[in-house]
Amino acid sequence: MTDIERKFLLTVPSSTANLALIREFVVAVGVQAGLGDADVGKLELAVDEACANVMEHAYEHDETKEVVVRATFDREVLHIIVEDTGRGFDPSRVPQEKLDRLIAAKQSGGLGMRLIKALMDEVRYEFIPGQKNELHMLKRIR
Amino acid sequence: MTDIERKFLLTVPSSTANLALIREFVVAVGVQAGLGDADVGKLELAVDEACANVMEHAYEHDETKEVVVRATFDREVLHIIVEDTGRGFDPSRVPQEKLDRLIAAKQSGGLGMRLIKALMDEVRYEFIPGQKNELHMLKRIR
Amino acid sequence: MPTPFRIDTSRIDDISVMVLDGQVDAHTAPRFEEAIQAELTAGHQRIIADCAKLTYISSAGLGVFMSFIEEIRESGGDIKICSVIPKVQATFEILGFQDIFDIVADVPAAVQRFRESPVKEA
Amino acid sequence: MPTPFRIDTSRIDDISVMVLDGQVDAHTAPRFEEAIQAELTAGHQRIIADCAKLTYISSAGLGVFMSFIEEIRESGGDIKICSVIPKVQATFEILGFQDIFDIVADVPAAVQRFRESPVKEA
Ligand SMILES: Nc1ncnc2c1ncn2[C@@H]1O[C@H](COP(=O)(O)OP(=O)(O)O)[C@@H](O)[C@H]1O
Ligand SMILES: Nc1ncnc2c1ncn2[C@@H]1O[C@H](COP(=O)(O)OP(=O)(O)O)[C@@H](O)[C@H]1O
Repeated sequence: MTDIERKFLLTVPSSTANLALIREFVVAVGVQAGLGDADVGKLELAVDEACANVMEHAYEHDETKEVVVRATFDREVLHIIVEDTGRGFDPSRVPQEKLDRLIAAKQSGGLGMRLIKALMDEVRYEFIPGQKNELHMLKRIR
Repeated sequence: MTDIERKFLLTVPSSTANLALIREFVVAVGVQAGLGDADVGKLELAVDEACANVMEHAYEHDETKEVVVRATFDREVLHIIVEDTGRGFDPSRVPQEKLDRLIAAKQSGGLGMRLIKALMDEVRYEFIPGQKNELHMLKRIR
Repeated sequence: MPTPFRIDTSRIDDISVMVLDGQVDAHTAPRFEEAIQAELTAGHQRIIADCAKLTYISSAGLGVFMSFIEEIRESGGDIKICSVIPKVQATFEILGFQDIFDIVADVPAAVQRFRESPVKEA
Repeated sequence: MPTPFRIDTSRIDDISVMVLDGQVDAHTAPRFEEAIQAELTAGHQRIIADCAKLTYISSAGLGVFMSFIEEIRESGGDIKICSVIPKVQATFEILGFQDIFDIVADVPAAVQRFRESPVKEA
């Protein structure tokens, strides 16, 4: 592998039917980037969670909208951006309840953002009002 | 499925290592479009051939270049466009030798374009000099 | 392709054994939810989730386990999870599922667990 | 993922049996080509391509069969193709492969064919 940056892009309609394809896409990119099996699995789950959130929360299952996943890597780091043009949100205000509290409150949600943070090495959300929102996720290679 | 057009886009570096991902992409789109197994197989092969040609002939294995595959479908038709920004070519000048002639001439090439035409319902090549080249392929659904 | 997923439910005595086959994501989790709901509606509160063929689970699937567990335990039943492949186990562990759920080696162990401790002890 | 593909070559008497496993596309065809070349270099002109596990082939792989067949037949050998799955068979048929190549049911049939007609008759 040379030091040139590799770029991949996938755009699909905002339907959960496309999550399997999104996972195949990031797995293919992760393997090519040189991630080990465990890290490929983490990447797969984090990107799935990010895209499922866009479909559910940003677009509220409006299948005419599009989910955009960008991936670039060089020797050192794999960078994923999940883009949406929905209403945006403030991730710092998403409560991080403990599992037993969630269960007691009969809430099943709130796991996605927690997983993403636990799975990736860096996570950053850019909210560009009226334009687009980007969830940036980094995974270091080795 | 509603009558709204569904749009999918995949961009990958021009490396044959990405052909497997391209095939997974078109297979996923074909299944969602409602194609039967045999037609999904035809689509998979036609798009693989088109992209392999771009990698080999348009970009001569320059992995810094990008191959773009666009797919849209409605109820009736699946439309695939494979884009490159390479030198372009005149498909009418690609000789269509019979298999035994090719073998006698010790040529293994020239099969890709023939397969694409046999596999898809309509094939059209747009050469836009200095800008981009597009191979349009149509598959009717049922 | 739409996510490949199927559930087959069978019974060992009064225990429902649900074989999860394929991937549970936001697309297929509703089918998993319906399958558990169907067991509860039929009065079956003892459920084994056989995960030997479960190759992937996202938070949508984890949320299904979580949303039912209280109700099931309150009525004296439980969900025992078994035969988890390492990849899925890794996901369970990130969220601390092993503190909440009884996760055991295989179906016989899960049956045994129902005999010995019907509800997971804290 | 890079295309999954492997070849295992074994021998039945003087016949090389090449098991093609996975997908042959422009990425993996060079490995297929090298494997055939290695047999020829070692003096083995009788080759069975066992396609039972070949799930996909594109023109790059078809071209490998075509580029060697003349040379092999001129030296008294042949490539017999066997155990082709319907999807791959469909690709062969579009190009008329069955007119050029001996395509038979399975490895025993391919061995038998080498005994009866070492080179395909026109
Ligand atoms: N892309 C997004 N656009 C808008 N809101 C979002 C987005 N992603 C997450 N959120 C908000 O953050 C909350 C927490 O998300 P998450 O942790 O994934 O749990 P869940 O999706 O199960 O609610 C969501 O309920 C939603 O309000
Ligand atoms: N995207 C492309 N850009 C430039 N030339 C192309 C392209 N696709 C095909 N060609 C030309 O058409 C010829 C025939 O292509 P094809 O039938 O696929 O056979 P092969 O690729 O084996 O030569 C190629 O050799 C090449 O000269």
